[in-house]
Amino acid sequence: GGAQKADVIKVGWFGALTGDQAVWGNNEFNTVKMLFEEINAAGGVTVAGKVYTLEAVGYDNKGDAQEAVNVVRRLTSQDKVIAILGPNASGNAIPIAPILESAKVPDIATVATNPKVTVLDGKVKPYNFRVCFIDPYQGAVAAGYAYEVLGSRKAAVLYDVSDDYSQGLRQFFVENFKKLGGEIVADESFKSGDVDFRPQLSKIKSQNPDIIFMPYFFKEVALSANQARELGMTQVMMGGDGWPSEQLISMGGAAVEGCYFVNHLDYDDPDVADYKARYLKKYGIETELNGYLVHDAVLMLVDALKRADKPDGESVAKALESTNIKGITGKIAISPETHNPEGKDAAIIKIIGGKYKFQQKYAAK
Amino acid sequence: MSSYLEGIIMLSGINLIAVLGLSLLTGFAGLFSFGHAGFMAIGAYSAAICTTIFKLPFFVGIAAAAAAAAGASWLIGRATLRLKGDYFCIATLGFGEAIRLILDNFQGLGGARGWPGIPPHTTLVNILILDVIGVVLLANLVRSRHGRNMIAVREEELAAQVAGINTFKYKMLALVVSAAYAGVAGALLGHYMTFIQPKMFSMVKSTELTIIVIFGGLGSISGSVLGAVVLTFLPELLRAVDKWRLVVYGLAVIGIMIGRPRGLMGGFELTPKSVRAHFARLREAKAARADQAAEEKGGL
Amino acid sequence: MLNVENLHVAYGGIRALKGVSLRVEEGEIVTIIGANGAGKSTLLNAISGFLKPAAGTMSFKGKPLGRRPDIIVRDGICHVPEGRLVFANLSVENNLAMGAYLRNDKKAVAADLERVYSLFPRLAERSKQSAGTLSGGEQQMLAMGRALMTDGDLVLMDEPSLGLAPLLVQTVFEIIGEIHKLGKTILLVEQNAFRALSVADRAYVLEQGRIVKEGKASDVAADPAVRDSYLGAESKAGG
Amino acid sequence: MAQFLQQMVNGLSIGSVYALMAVGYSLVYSIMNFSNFAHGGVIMFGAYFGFFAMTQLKLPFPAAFAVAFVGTAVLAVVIERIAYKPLRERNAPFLYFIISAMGASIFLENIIIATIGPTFRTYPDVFGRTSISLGSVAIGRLDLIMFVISAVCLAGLVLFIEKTKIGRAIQASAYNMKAAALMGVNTDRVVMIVFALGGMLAGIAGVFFGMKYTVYPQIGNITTKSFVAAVFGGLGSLPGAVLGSVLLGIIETLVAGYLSSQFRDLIAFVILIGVLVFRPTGIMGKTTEDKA
Amino acid sequence: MSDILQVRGLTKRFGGLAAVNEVDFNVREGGISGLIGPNGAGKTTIFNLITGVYKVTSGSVSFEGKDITDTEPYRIADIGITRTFQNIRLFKNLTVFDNVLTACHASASYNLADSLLRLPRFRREEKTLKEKALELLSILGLADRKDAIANGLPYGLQRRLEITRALALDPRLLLLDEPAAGMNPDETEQLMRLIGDIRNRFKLSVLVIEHHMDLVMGLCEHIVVLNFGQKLADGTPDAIRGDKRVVEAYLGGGE
Ligand SMILES: Nc1ncnc2c1ncn2[C@@H]1O[C@H](COP(=O)(O)OP(=O)(O)OP(=O)(O)O)[C@@H](O)[C@H]1O
Ligand SMILES: Nc1ncnc2c1ncn2[C@@H]1O[C@H](COP(=O)(O)OP(=O)(O)OP(=O)(O)O)[C@@H](O)[C@H]1O
Ligand SMILES: [Mg+2]
Ligand SMILES: [Mg+2]
Repeated sequence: GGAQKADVIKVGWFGALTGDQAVWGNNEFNTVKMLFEEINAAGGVTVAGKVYTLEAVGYDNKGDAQEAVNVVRRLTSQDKVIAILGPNASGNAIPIAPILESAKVPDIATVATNPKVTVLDGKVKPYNFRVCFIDPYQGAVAAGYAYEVLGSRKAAVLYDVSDDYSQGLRQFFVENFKKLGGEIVADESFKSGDVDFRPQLSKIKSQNPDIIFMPYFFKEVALSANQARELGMTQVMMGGDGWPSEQLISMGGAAVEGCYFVNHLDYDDPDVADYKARYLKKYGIETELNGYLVHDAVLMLVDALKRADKPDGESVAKALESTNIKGITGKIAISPETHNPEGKDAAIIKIIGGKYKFQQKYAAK
Repeated sequence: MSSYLEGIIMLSGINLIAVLGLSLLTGFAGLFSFGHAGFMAIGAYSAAICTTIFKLPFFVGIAAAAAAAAGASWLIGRATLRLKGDYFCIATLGFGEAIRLILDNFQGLGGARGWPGIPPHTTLVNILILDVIGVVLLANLVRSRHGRNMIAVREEELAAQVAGINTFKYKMLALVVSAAYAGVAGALLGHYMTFIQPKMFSMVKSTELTIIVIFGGLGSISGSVLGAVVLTFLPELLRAVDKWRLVVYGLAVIGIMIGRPRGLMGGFELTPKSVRAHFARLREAKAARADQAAEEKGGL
Repeated sequence: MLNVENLHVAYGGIRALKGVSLRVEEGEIVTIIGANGAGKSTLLNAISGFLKPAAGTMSFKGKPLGRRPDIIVRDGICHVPEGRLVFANLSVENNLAMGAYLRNDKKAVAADLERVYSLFPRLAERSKQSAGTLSGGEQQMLAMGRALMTDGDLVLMDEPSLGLAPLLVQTVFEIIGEIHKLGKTILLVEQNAFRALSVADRAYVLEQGRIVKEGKASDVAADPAVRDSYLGAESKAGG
Repeated sequence: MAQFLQQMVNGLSIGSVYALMAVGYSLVYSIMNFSNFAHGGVIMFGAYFGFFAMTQLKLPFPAAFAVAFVGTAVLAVVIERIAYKPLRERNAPFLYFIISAMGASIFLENIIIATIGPTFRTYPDVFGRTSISLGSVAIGRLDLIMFVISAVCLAGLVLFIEKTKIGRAIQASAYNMKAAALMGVNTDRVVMIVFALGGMLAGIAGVFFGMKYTVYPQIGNITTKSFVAAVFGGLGSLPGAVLGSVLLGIIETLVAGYLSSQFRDLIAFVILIGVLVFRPTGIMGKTTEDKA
Repeated sequence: MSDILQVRGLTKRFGGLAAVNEVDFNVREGGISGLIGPNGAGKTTIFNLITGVYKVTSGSVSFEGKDITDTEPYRIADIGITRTFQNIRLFKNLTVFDNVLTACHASASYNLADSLLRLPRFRREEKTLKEKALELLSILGLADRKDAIANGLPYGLQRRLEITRALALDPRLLLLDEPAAGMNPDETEQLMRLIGDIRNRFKLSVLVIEHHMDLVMGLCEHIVVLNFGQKLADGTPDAIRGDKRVVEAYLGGGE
């Protein structure tokens, strides 16, 4: 064979492969590996006229911030990656900024929704990007949909006080719901790792809200929904992008029937369905939400590579600033001021008959 | 030096300071704490307040961290030091979780979402300087009457009391000093990460510190040093095995406990004098064995 | 009945027994005397399986001695340890019941319990008290009583008179006599050498891990060297 | 009032989960005198054993239940042999046991993640999710069953320990292994029995936990709470472990329901310290003066 | 001669049991007194009450005229009373030297800063402490064992070490709980001489619990006899030996 061996571009990934966030980490890394294989099989990526194949270097950080710093130091100085995908937790994405900056390697966070991941004290961090929308936006969408579309006036909130994501969403939901004229009748919390929510739910029940906002991940959602139903509560429940998972349906069953959540994408979209099927075929398990987002992060990266002057971190970061593509999670147009995908519509999903049914795109005002 | 290697060395240096403190408490005074990450959290947040909000120099932040952690430990010690063994252990565990819960709820300092933008004051140099100071002070302490009194409390509390040692006072001293060390470590960690979040100071962190102390060898400062370095590097070396990493780590912990009766350096202190004495002992033991073998043969 | 040949035991580098040989015949009372740290307790602990000998052989009733303490007890050797080791968390009653752990005939056990209580009325008074709060002497009585309950053939006693009031020391030696009359063989370690030699048939003198003398108890008691270093004022006053 | 009654029911239900975990933990503590942090890992395995027995082997619930607790009994004994026995044989201080136990617990959790993955799994429905309503108070059916099972386990265990010969040997060995061996007790076997019993209780706890909530590798973490409960009730005392668990469950519930769910654990902790200050050995722990 | 220790109406109950019941006695300054009685009579309990290890149910203890009832154990040592234990309680894993050195702590006054920074005062006083520990060890004949681990010492030497440790605190009253237990008559005799020497050399008062009558009768100037928690008799050795009740309850007819 005379096929010339293409040069390799190393791309880092990190997230939790162990610890309680492991479900999401494994899903992301699997997706990255699958997409890279597909890209390489299709001939690789052309950067500045030269063809390269992609290689993923991934490490586990247990979801731990300190390990995130170690891993990023390793990826940048040891493995010499030109870009990093992940992590999914804001608390892991924030402390790596100074290292990215000194190594001049961009990072595209997946589900890190805290505004401070990319912007701090009004200044954008030059090497931090993300593919998801941010908490204030998601909180505003949820509050707006609950108040205006579902007509709820009295809302109760149950959130995870020790989780940054949950606390952030709660804050922006509460602020926006009040601004719209609604009332928060109960504002209860639990702590990561808790499995029993009946004390809080009983209290919520006694306040008789129209809707319960549950901004946390599907395991707790399923458990708390089941317990609420056991307590005889019939309220509509609503949540954020921590909800969608096949496991929510299998664990929550009837309890989550008729509930709503804010999502990044519409599952019935053909592109989404295609990726979903590929993943299931390759790994034998369903993908999670993180898979969709890291999928688009890969698209962002590949697009930036194609437009970059050189296959190095600095050029890729520059190209990323002018990203404007369509991913499976919607239109992704990165703003150079915030490094966030601006104007990304949120999708409202309702659970009907154990299926995720797209309701409408909803943009907060 | 690659930034990666430098990072790990810095982290082991930071861990070392916390471990030294815990080593005083557990290894020398015989008290077992599950809440040391709580003291680190207090240190990290106090130092960050000084440097980020009040724009004070770093060393002021470090001093404040030590003082705040020490103060908190004094309060908690007042309430719980009379408890024994596992009861004290539970109290410290509760304390660590309580600190975290307070910080989670305290939105002024970022709550659970964390506090970014802390100036990157921690450097390899200031870590190493503090490490050396930490080791020297601790070594001086344990080889003074104060340190000996702590050891006596660990060995036999009742006898210590009857020997005129105010056991409560010395347990308190050990707790306060060890909390101050943890506070300093917290301050360094915060200014190394430039970001602090209550999650970083979970019970897992506390148990990690305890594992290091015992892994290194109870009552041995050099053991703690070695333990901090080995156990900070070990997970990094295991990166290649991916998700099997913690499986191996768990096995390594069991392995050392059953394989090395007193931890890596248990009861042994690495000083020139001790090394010489150790070799002398080895020679003696060899001679004694030969002696015995000869006699057993003769007896048959 | 018991045969020990060339036994060596060491604690790490410290050699406590350096080639001890001894034998105990059925029905005898044999005593071992020796200074503090001579290795007497070490010898008994090795016989009852708590210490692994570095070298040497031991046999009991013609068969090699078992490996584990519980097997050795089953074979019929019971041990009243130095320092009593009563079960502090159990009541006196349950301590005695533990003594009969291996026995199944309830009647005989009940009869033995009666006998223990009549030998030590104090134990009967305190049968419900937890053993940890007994006075030192009471604990010693309990340890003896508990050993009687095991119904072994050979009783190893490690300083049974330790810490007992004079009156009780007397009682203890009477009890040793009674146990002996019940047909048990006794290997007795005592500091109170004078007393021990007066009840024993034969004696060994242990010095720094070696047997330096053995013989009939009365001969050993008469040995001037032994009188000098082990029998002290009592013998001088008595002799 | 209705809410109060409901909260008491909630508290009892949470308490009985803690209790089921705490009893096994406390049993091992009472004989080995160290906190067996691997207990949580064994509970987690119990949940998986039961789950796979039902879903993969398609066993009916009672058989799956048996598979789970026999499996965990064996697992607990194996852990003892590997991680503790060598320490026991050289009389290592209790700290070594604790660290070895932590190692084992890290191992158990991560071996699951590395082999069968971190996904959450849901038990097939056995007892039904509906609850029994008494007025406006809802009582979970599973809760009732769990409550009964915990009570039966505890009563059985107490009888076993107090009334049988082996039970007495267990107590004796708990105090002093050497002295117990002098009575002809095979202490190795006693330890094995204790770990097997502790493992069985862990298996039972695991299956119920899995049915009530869900099955995932971090189940073990929740045992921290039962550890707290056991200490609160008085370490080494089985009734204490149960009482402590139920009280902790109720306190947590009432704090969350009436004071502040944000500070639930903080307030529960303050109450706990308050109790320990007045009763330094927990509620049912023995408060004897150290005999000097 | 005045009394260094006065015990008045001392009572200790454990549940229903009065382990010590309304006991009165004095210990003479500079003398060696004995406390004897059958097993379980309450002797050790009295030591525990004097040294603050147990809380008194009722009654009082005064030392050199000052009331010290229910003082914390560590304060008792400061005040000038130290003791040994019936079940030896050494710092088992430390060397003989460190056992004694630890107990010398009260003879130094350097503070925490001095020790952390090794200031001159630390060096000076630490040197004196070490000299003091060595001196004590050689007086008590343990100097050649100073680097041995306490736990591995033979029983007799462990007892001796406990006494040395108690002496390191410069007590004015030394309480010994069965110091001769487990010693053979010869060793007991040596111990007797040692106790006498210590009393003379350190000018202290001694209260000793013993069951070895040779020791008690040969050494003590004054003896208190307890029985069932109550004082049975009190007097010189000869008086005690002749007391019918004591013979009956404790000494036994044969002696
Ligand atoms: N656990 C141990 N570790 C180290 N050395 C020990 C240990 N136990 C005993 N020894 C040493 O072994 C030797 C023999 O001790 P052993 O207890 O057998 O003596 P003994 O004759 O019973 O004395 P005693 O009259 O004091 O009971 C002593 O020198 C003692 O110091
Ligand atoms: N902590 C305690 N709890 C309950 N009872 C106790 C406690 N301490 C001692 N006793 C009881 O008090 C009585 C006196 O005990 P003490 O130890 O003072 O006896 P003693 O005179 O020293 O006897 P010995 O000569 O045997 O050591 C005994 O009956 C003992 O059982
Ligand atoms: Mg002995
Ligand atoms: Mg006594």
